Amino acid sequence: MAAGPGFDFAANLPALQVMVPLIGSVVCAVIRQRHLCAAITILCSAVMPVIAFMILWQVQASGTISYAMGGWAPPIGIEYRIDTINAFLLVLVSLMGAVVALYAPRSVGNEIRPEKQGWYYSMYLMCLAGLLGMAITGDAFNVFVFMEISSLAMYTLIALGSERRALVAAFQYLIIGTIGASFYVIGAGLLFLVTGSLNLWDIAQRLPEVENLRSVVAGLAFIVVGFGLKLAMFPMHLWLPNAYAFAPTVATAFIASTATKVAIYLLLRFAFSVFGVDYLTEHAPGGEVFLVLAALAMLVCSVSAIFQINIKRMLAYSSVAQVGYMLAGIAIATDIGLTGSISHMFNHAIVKACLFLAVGCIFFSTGVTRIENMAGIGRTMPLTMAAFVIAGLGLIGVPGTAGFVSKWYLVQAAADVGNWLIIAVIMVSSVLAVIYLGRVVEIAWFREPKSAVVRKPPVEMMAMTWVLALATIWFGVQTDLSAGVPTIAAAELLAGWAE
Amino acid sequence: MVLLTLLAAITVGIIRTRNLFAVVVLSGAYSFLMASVMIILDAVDVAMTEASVGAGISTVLVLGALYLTKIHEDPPRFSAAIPLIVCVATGAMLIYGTWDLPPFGTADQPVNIHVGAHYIAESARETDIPNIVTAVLASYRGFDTLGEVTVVFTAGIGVLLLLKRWGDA
Amino acid sequence: MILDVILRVAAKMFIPFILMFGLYVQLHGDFGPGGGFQAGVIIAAAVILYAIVFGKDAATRVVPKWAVEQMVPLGVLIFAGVGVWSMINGGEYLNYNVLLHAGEPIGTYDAVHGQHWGVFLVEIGVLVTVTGTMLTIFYSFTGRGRPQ
Amino acid sequence: MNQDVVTELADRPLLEAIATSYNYWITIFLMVSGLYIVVARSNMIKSLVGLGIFQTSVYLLYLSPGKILGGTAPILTEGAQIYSNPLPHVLILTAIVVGVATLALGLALTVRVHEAYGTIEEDEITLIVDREDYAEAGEDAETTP
Repeated sequence: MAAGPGFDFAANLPALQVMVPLIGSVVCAVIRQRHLCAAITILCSAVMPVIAFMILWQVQASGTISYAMGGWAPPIGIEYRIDTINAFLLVLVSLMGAVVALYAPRSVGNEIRPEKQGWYYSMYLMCLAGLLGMAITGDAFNVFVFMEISSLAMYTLIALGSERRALVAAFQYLIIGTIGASFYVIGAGLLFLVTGSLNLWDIAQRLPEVENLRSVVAGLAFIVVGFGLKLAMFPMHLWLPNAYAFAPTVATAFIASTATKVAIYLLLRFAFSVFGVDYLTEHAPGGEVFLVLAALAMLVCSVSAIFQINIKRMLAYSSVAQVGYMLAGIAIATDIGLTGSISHMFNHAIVKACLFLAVGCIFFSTGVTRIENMAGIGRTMPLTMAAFVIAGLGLIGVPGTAGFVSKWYLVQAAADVGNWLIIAVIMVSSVLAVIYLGRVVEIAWFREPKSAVVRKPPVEMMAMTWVLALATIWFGVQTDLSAGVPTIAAAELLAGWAE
Repeated sequence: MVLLTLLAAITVGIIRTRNLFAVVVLSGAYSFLMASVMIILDAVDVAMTEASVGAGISTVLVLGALYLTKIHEDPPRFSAAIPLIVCVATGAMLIYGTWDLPPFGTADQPVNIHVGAHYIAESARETDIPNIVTAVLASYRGFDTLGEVTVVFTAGIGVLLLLKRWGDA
Repeated sequence: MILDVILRVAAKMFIPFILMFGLYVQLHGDFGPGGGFQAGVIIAAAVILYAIVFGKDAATRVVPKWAVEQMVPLGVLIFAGVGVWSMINGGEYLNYNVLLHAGEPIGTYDAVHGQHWGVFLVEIGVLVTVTGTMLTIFYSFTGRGRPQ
Repeated sequence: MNQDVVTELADRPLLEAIATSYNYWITIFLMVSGLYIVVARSNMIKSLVGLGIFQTSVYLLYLSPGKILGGTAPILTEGAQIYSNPLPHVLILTAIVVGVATLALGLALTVRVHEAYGTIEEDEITLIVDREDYAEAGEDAETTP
């Protein structure tokens, strides 16, 4: 971009995408007045999807965007590099951020002390900024910095849950998260030592020269383990259920729908764009291991979900199982498999956020989080439970809902490579989902009401839950965004960056 | 080399000591040694930061936390087999990964000839700041530094949210 | 108490020098080792020393809590503001080259001075946030009180 | 780096490898010890100290290859010709700051956990939590906030 006078809005979109929530967060911390902070949060979060869609549109119209931070051309400076997949991720994260922010004010008012709310919103926006920063950047070290921004904000958000166990959950997440980040730094460091560059694109160009070095393999291993910890890859998922279960509703819904997705995106970015398919098949024979872990996640965590007494914990275990689906698609590593994974990231985000928001509505009205205490809720709060059921159907993958589309891609991909076992696992895991969700439905509808509805959930909370429930159906029918864009993204990923 | 060996010795001490106060003192000494190593590695800015942060602020913070909690560590209740396996696996991977890295102190390894060399050669012309570290930190990679300040901000607000007292609680 | 007196006098002598050293590290960061972060830590250390020797109440009279709490976001705001300014001037985010208009010809920028000013302002932002945060954390920990 | 150098490095004898890359060996030792403290010890403060050691050893991994024998600190001065690589220094400065930020938040959490549970041993807390779960399963009513 030529340094001419005057503000160029279209060209600066990538910077705005991250800086608007970041500055919004800082302004919140200055103001601290809770209503104003809520207003700022809603405003900033609502602008985000607009910017994200404009970026996606720019990418589709004119290809990859490269934005040089500070005006230093990469690889000298830090580059924001956006192609289809991370534009898609930006859309996903910012949409979720907006929906949850609109839902937030009264839920936060219910769960957080009034004096703390201003800062709480500040942390929420900072978490959003951090995740967007991770998704948009094209610089290995910048990924780390923004990962830490989002993580520190997340630890704080989780620790503010009302039960004392939230503190322990946050501490354990802090330890695991920091180890994960350090592993990533080690991996990125090894790549830096052999290529001399931190720019991901530049590393991809230089890796073929040094691809026989063991350091490169080790670097890949450390990066995979680092992100594996962050995205709760089975068996590194133990921090996740507690973190989700004891965080305040708003934090859970937002983190569950975005944080693991961004980590999966980064895994994709490193595996396919930086290293490339050829490298993976030649030097890193780990695909089968991945597939086994993914299958185990689907089975073990779905079974664990059945035995949970806390509904948020149940949904959290189901999240780990769903991560298994996405990893399975990545491990298959065909066009359709990747499309399925990326699409499942989007669909699962919508579905899971809807479920958590519905649970939040129930908690707001009755104070209940344990499943057995939800008896009769379907009769006293029919609208909320209806949304819960629609999203539940999406999670199971019933035809006509969003979940079906992406699972269909995954099954197709597995059939293409002739891996019938994985198809069986996907089926069994879906049946298990029927069981754990069915249990909730059974208790909610077919038992006598037990807990009194203290107050009706506010309009905006219901509205946002229903927006997501309707989105579950919408994206089950209209798949231009949820499957069309991922198809392009998958093709770009498989093509890789190395020339 | 001697310093590095001392570092290793202190780490062993930290593992074996149960008195947390002693652990803090040892980790302060560890930071000072690390800062000395960094000076030998020509990283003066980093050494200065490590000395003030690692030996200074961190020690004060941990002591503050110890004052609020307790200073003795209980012996572990569970066996350390799994952690040990994890650590050995990590170590093995690291040895594997660093085996074919170039020897210490050479100028022509990739890390020193690509972007790093550009900063040394061009920063005087492009930014006119003699301390290259400052030039890279504040200008070339200024956005990282913004991120770093934001991390500090986030931690500050996080600590406030967790520890500040309002009225009763 | 004699020890206490010695401590107080010594602290009073040292603190101005520590503050001066902090400023030196801040302003001299272009030429020697140091910069906003190190200076921030050093200045915070001076206040912490004051708090330890003269008591926390005395320290909060000199540097009140609300002030340090506002410093935390203020520094980031300065830093981010520099970036926004360069964006308004038509450059990329944090492009210091376009911070300052050169007099002649119209529409060009004084890149070298822009770099100097950019780095200077940014380092001040770092200083403010780091000092504020370190003191905030210190006050938070000491203000918590031992549980009964 | 060309292929000859690569194979040459990979094939060198063990002793020579230890001598020329002593920096990496210590780095690895520190890293593994730090990690061990974090995962094996149940005391929360000790875990955080271990985390600090783990992170600092990562700094060495970045810094030591940037040193050039005969070079000086990367501050432009008259008469100096060879400078050590400044880029790792910048990265590690950032990493140190991130590390201390994490430490501060972790300690704040530790203090709160101590206030809530009266202990900072994770083993003990696990026991308390299990007991709570067990007691909760027997109860009927749930407290409303």
